[in-house]
Amino acid sequence: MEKIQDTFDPKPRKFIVWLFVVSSSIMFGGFTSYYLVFAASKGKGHGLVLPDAFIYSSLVIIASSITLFLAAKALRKLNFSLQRNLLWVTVILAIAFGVMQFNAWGSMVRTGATLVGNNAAISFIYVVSGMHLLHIIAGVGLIINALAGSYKSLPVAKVQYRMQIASIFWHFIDILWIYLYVFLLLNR
Amino acid sequence: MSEHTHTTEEHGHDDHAGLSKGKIWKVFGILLLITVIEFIIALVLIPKGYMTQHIGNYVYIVLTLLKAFYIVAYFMHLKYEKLGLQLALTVSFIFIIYFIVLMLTEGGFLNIHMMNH
Amino acid sequence: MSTIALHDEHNHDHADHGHHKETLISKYIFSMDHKMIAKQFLITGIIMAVIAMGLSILFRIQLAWPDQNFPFLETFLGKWAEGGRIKPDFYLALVTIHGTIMVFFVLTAGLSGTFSNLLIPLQIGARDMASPFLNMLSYWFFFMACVIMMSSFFIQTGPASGGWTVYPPLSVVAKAMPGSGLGMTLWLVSMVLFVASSLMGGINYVSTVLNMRTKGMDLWKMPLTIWAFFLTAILGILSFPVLVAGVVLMVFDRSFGTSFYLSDIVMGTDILPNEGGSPILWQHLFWFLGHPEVYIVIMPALGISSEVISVNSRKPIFGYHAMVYSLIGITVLSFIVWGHHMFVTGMNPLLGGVFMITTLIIAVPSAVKTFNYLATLWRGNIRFTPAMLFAIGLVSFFISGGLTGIFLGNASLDINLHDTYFVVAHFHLVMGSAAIFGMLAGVYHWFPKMFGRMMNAKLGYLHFWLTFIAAYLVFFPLHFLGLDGVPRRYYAFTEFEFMKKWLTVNVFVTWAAIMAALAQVAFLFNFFYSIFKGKVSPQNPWEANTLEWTAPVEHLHGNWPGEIPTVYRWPYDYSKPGHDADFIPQTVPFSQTMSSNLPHDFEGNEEAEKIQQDWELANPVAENKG
Amino acid sequence: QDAAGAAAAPKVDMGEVYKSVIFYILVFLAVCLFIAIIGKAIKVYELSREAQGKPVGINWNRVHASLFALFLVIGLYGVYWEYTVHGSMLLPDAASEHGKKIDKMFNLTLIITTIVFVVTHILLFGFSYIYKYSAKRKAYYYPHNNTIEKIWTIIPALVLTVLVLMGFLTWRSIFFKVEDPNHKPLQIEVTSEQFKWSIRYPGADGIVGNKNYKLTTATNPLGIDFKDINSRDDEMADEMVIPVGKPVKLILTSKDVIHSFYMPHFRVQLNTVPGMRVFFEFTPTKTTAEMQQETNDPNFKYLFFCAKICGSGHYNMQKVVRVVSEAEYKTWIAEQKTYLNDDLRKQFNLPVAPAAVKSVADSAAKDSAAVKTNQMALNK
Ligand code: HEA
Ligand code: HEA
Ligand code: CUA
Ligand SMILES: [Cu+2]
Repeated sequence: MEKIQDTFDPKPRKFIVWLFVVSSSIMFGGFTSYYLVFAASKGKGHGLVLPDAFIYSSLVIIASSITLFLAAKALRKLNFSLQRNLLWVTVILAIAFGVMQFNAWGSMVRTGATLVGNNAAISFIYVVSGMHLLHIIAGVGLIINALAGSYKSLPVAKVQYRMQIASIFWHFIDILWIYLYVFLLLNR
Repeated sequence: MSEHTHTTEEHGHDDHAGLSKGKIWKVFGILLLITVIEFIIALVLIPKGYMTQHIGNYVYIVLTLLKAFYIVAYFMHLKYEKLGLQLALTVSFIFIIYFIVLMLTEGGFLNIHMMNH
Repeated sequence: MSTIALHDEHNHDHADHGHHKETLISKYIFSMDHKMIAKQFLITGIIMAVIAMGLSILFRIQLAWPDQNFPFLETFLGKWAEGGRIKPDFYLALVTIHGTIMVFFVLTAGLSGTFSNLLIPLQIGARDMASPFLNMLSYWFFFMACVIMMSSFFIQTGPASGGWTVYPPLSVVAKAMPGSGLGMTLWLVSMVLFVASSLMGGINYVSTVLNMRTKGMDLWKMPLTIWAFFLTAILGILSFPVLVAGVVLMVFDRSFGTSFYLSDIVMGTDILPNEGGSPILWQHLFWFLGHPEVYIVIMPALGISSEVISVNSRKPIFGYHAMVYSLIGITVLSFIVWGHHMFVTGMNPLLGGVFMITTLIIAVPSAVKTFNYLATLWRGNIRFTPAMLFAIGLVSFFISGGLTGIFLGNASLDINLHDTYFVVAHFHLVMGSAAIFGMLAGVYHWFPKMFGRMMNAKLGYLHFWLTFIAAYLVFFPLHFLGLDGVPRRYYAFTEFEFMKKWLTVNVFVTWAAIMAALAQVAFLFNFFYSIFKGKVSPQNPWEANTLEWTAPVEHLHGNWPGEIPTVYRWPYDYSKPGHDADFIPQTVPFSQTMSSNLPHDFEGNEEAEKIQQDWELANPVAENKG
Repeated sequence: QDAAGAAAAPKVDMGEVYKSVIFYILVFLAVCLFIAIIGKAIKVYELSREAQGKPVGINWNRVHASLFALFLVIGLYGVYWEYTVHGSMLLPDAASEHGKKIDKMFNLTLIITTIVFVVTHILLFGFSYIYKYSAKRKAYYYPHNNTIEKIWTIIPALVLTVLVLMGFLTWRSIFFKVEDPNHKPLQIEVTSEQFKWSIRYPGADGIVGNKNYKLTTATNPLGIDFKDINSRDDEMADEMVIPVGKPVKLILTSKDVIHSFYMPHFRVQLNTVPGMRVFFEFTPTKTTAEMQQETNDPNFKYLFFCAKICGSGHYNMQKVVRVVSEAEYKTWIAEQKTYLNDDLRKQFNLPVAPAAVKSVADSAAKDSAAVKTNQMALNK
């Protein structure tokens, strides 16, 4: 009975992340279907011109996806220092994204489109962007986890595994945000 | 255990078959053709009154679905994926359409029955 | 001591378990071993079941004797039963918490949590779950959810009392009833934790089933239990998040003053500012989860009973493929029928028609399952172990309750049946009885696997017969109340002349319920006594084929000492002609059972067929099998 | 589990309470003891059989098989008993046109399900009895039979198709009525609130006027908008009186939470939802007097009540419905007061003297408008 000790198999765990992505999408599916029925029942949606900050934050989050992609590429070439630097950039971009979301909320509040009001479609913008921001926080956690793995010089397989789950999740929330933004744009 | 169901295990090998250069161009041509037809409808048929806007909308939807099918099937490789995945994606796609139709009908109903001020 | 010996040499397939030292805490409390987590789920589930059952007895007492005082109620309910009579608000709280606990904590966490955790790794041949850590987290979230839910009994305004479906505005507007204050907040918090727990569990189960099966265990060799748990988990992953979406919006309505579900509300003369939302939207979001939820509740029970019936009839389950396809059919269909709870709630009647069609279609896969169970019993050699008794009970309840579902599924009949006791009777038969029986069958069947000891069979018999009879006595008559137009969630039937004739029935039902509850004492005693004092179990007490019985009785981290066994055949080769024993475990290769192999066993593998033919030519005796 | 308020219970004589509780516990313990003794006796019996080398004492498989057979017989009788005894205590036949269709549908479903119920249970318990364990027999290895499986997929599917089709037609005939402009239904608005109902009759113009919840005050509890001419002649009523044989269109709304307007004798139920107006149209076919004769109960009353959980008073939200002849209805409705009273007139800046009676042409125009809105509503 020989030790098969560390045949580290990341596949089932990566699959777990995918399943989480699925269930998360379903949750946002639930939100958007609420919105669809609500808007149809009113004959109109939120009726706002979305704040510009949302455009910038979308650009930022796309950029962060790109840096993360490059980081993964660097890791594949075993260039750890480049990977770390790119991950740090990603984290900074993520934080910038969060700041911009707050900014966007601020400018919405200034135009009078507040969270509490009798247009649930406007409240909805706050709720979905807020729930998305929670995902961003979780995503940053995963990136930091990948960073930590890289610094701790774990076995390469594990560093790569951490990197992979961070990537899966981060690209997902990137796409998710684009989806939400386009959805809100289209369903004015 | 009669119906021998190997669907889950086999078909792995033709995963990467197909999608030669020629095929790509062919699919691209089809997509282009559909787009051209759409443009013709939008720019010629409807303004000239050969087709009403109403029917036009339906034709659009059908053509777009067709396009989506080609894109998903060939460019996104679904045509070469396992049967299970194909089924799952098709079923979810049908479901999503079904749900959207349901939601819009329900929204329309609420629109009439809610007291709007 | 053999445990220790085995422990040292067993190998880890998974990482993150470098350290071995097991302290008391890491073994019994923050355990990451799926078997221990299963036990934790089971025992928590049983405790919650007992609590919820107690609640049901309390409100049954109120229903049976609405104008009688029971001073002892005041003794331990205090201000909620002043003068020994339960107050209307508290009655509703009891019903709400009873429903919530039973559906979510007992039959979702308790049933799926226990048996998915125990059986998925053991029956597919894996060392543990895909992520043992997530698995542990799943239990502790569930535990916290239970604690928070129970804590609402100790607050001033009492627990949530808007029904387990918590329809707004009742549950959102704090002024609408006392339970909609803090109690409802706790309910929502508990629910969020619970959903998180279910999702972590479900994701883990799906990933494990898809990725960690042992050699030879292809999908069509999995026992039906695994199929059921797998599809249940998928159902959960796809529907629970929608509830989260709904709950988040509800939290915003309650705590921040948004108007997602509220519009045009006047409490007395107090005009609320909310405008534009619709309570119907909550109902859609809730039932989009809520309906799949009822199948989340029944499918594991159906899986368990398939296994138990097959083992104890000493016969392969009839129509294995049909059983799987019908489970898949139920899974898929269950997403498109949620509106049958909303036929008369102000939903578009057009959709009512659509939902009626989809709802009644579900009866077809259910019919296939039912008839396949019957066909499995036919010409079997039935051993009535306690588990088998409960499985047969399940089939009976599932038929009875399912058939009443056919009435409700018919939108035009539902007009008069909606929210009456007919609905109560329906779902207690199919959920409160069938699913609970499935769970009990599972406990009796896999107790030896969980605790290494046997439960006392005779107490099991007593438990079964009392519960079986009492459950029918409780729930069958309730249909007739519903047909007479008696609504559910009524505190007392005394205000209506026409309901008074049902009071005697109510008394009868309550006595039957008390009998059912007391019968559970036999179970509880048996369960806890046997954990410590039961007869030590042999390795394969039921002579079953599935993989878990090839693992040693002693629990070890990693399940099997040495290599995980390879699987060669489906799990249902019972009483195969030509074989001397009446069962052939999945781990026995066909080469060892030449005398009993059938052509289709080889699934078109020509080489194997050839070998078999040669063997049969050489051993002509084997021909007279059949 | 609720020790919370236990302290606040001084009045009752606790001694008595404890005594009775202890008594019941003792009874229960005695029963347990009895069961334990029986259990031991069985065990001793079995052990002694074993010691004598005879086959094991009790053949439990046979016991359970017989019990199942017994359960089948007694159970089927019990079902029969329930159908006849409790079945005779149910609602009388439907008192509305669409209700008769529902009853027909119900009976069809009942027949089909009863047949399925009886047959499957005979098979289930019958097989359990016949095929109980025997050491001499081996079970029949029979893993599948595609033909049989197809048959029992297709037959239920066919039966259900019948049920679906008939149910669908019934449903459609209830909720998608084609309105006959010459036979306009009587509009009645019902508003629910915790825990009572308010009924509003349309008055002479046949239209119930607008409402706006923002207008709700103590004097105008329904928030009726009296700026709307149609509201001014709306009448209030303590009970719902409707003429037999004439279609009634209920307009259901709610002030606070969801309630359900449930009128079982007419097979009518629809939730009342705040912020929404929903409609249910039905035609009563039996007057209260006829029903009193039919049920042999001189006190018989039609009721409507609340079927959706709505708070502590949910169990007592009822109102009487009286179905009367056309003539009786006319005299009754003439006696009802309007919602608009002098206080409200002042509030809405209306002249305190009764408003001039509208011209005939005016009301006719209103009527056709009403028909139009109805149709729109029914179209979807
Ligand atoms: C385990 C849980 C469970 C299961 C399995 C089911 C199964 C079914 N349920 Fe039930 N249901 C609930 C739990 C469950 N239900 C709960 C909890 C509620 C109430 C929630 C609340 O409001 O609080 C509810 C409420 C409910 C309603 C809403 C009632 C109302 O509020 O007005 C409806 C309406 O359509 C319905 C229908 C059905 C149907 C058609 C099935 C079918 O799946 C049944 C299929 C099975 C069979 C039909 C029997 C076997 C088949 C045969 C023997 C074949 C031959 C049969 C024929 C040819 C007819 N259920
Ligand atoms: C699984 C679900 C379940 C179960 C088991 C039960 C069990 C019981 N239920 Fe309950 N009930 C619900 C789910 C359930 N109920 C729901 C969802 C509602 C709706 C709530 C709402 O309206 O919001 C409801 C409502 C409800 C009502 C309607 C109240 C009303 O509308 O006013 C009534 C009335 O009699 C009732 C009675 C009972 C009784 C007497 C029992 C039992 O006491 C019957 C006797 C006991 C048993 C048959 C065995 C129990 C088994 C164990 C304790 C062992 C557990 C074993 C393991 C964990 C291995 N229940
Ligand atoms: Cu009003 Cu229940
Ligand atoms: Cu349902």
